[in-house]
Amino acid sequence: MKAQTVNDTALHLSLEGFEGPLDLLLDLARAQKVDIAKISILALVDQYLSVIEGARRVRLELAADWLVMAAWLAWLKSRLLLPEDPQQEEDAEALAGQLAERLAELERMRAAVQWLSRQPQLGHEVFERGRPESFTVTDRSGLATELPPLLRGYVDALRRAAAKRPYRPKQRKLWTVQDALERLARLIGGLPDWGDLRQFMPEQVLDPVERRAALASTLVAGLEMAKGGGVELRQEAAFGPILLRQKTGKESRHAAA
Amino acid sequence: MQPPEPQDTQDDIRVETAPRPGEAPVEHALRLAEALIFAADRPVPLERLQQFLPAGLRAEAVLTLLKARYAGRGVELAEVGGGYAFRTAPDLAPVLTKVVDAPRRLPRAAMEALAIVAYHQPVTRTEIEEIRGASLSQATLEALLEHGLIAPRGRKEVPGRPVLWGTTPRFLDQFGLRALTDLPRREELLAGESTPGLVQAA
Amino acid sequence: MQPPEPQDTQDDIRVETAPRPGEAPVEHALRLAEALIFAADRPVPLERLQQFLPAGLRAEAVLTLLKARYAGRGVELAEVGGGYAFRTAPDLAPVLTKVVDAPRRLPRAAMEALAIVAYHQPVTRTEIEEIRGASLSQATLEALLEHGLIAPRGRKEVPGRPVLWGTTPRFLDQFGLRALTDLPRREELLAGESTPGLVQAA
Repeated sequence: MKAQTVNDTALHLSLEGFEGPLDLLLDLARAQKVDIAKISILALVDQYLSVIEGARRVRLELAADWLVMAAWLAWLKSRLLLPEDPQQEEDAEALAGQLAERLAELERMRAAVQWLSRQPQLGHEVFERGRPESFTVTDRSGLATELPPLLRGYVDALRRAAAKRPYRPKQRKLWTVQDALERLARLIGGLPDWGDLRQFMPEQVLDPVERRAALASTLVAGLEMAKGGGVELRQEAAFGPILLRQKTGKESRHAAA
Repeated sequence: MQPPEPQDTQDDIRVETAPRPGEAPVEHALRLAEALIFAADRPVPLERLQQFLPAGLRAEAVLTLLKARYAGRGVELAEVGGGYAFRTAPDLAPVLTKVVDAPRRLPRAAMEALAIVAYHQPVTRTEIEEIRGASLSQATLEALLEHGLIAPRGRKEVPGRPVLWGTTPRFLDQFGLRALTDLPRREELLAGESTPGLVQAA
Repeated sequence: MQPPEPQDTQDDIRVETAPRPGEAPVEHALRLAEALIFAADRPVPLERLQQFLPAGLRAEAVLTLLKARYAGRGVELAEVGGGYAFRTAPDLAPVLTKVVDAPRRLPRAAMEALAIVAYHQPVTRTEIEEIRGASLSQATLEALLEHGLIAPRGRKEVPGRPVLWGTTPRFLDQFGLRALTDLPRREELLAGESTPGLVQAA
């Protein structure tokens, strides 16, 4: 690709194939001397500039980095040749030294590539085992358990079950008139005298609503029995206790409402 | 890393390498067979090896020698699935086997059923279903049994005499409990909840 | 059944097997090392082998013996980045490349970038470009990454915090190096290089 003959008099050098100014400079330097450390920067500058000039004659547009390098090298050359004072000459020499060192480092890296390329490379000169064996066994028999998920599961289950059940109001067990009649008939015989109607209510009923219902049923049952003449009822005052006793013979026959 | 063997395109190409200076042809063939079988990503058929051997050498003979050379070693030459491959000596494989524990988790249904058994034991399957408000699959029950987390605790004296289930010592062990009383009480779990159904369910 | 333990169960456990009847302990260790390294899909570190050996046996000694046993064979024991691995003998490559598809070789720009990373690591992309005097294409960088030859090594604490690149153990393995110190020293790369004093002949 690099069709070039580096010659001080006639340079037929194409920029094609060079990866940038440094690449070209290195190629020019290599042609100069075997030892990159001993190259002549001035000669190198001249060669570079003439290559660039030649290239510009063929092709007007050149990538900026080629021209930047050319301008910098021209400036460096002028400083090296015609220093205005000794301090400037020193600076120019330092810059030239840096350029030489950059070229030397690029050359070293190229040598490293050569060295690496000579190494037997895996997949090219040497091969690894094509079918490695795996001795890793995954044991999935164990059980990962923690308490929180267990408890959460329980609460979730209960909650979900609760959500599924339709809401039913608590069923009231109401003391019917029939219940009260039976209870009154059974208890009244054992009562010697007036007794409070509330005495005849079932003891096990504690709910206030159910108690009121039982009281009403017992009153209705009492009235019912009074109508048949079995008992008599009396109430001394409005909202006072309602009293009740078994009717005996022809005695008083007033009943409270 | 290696792309598939370009088998078909090269079956008819003979490539030979020369023995190194001072190397007997048989020794060279042995080395070649060894490297070829080592580097191949699948068992190497006899014919494939034969392709690379000089005309006078039979692949069978080379492989018999190679097999003998590896006999009793940590790696052995084995004939498998239509070809030859190196294989770790059977007595060493268990030593080299590395076991990586990857414990499973119980599925949600199993976890819920287990929790209900823990809190309501002894309990029948039907009772578990009533409490969960969902049916309990046989597989779920069997998973709990298989892991030794629940066990039968007699039968309930009702028609059909269903099995009663309870948790096992292994259950306590698995969940890091010393006793069932280490479990939080139901009221603690449901603190602040007054869903009427919950009271009934309990 | 074991309680959950999501870790490798053997990394810190010494596993030993008894030699087979009539087998010397060293012979047994050799077989083990052979099997372990043969089976592995990457170089086996010394410490990994040591885990499998009885207390009295040093892995280095076993490997030296094993290396001697495989010397000159079709498959050889190589010390590469990260440990020990079996590799085919380089002289057999012409045959093996017919059987095993070789990955494409790295282009020049990628090799240069790789060499620069190897010698200047940790190094930023810009620094690589400065040394090469040319820009580094994204494709080149990605090719190196894809081959697992380079890896990020933190960021440089300068504006923009560019990624720093370094080589991987795979790089060493790829080029048959035990360590980066196996590379020629920078000063040795240029034959006859003396102290870089510039001779400035006009």
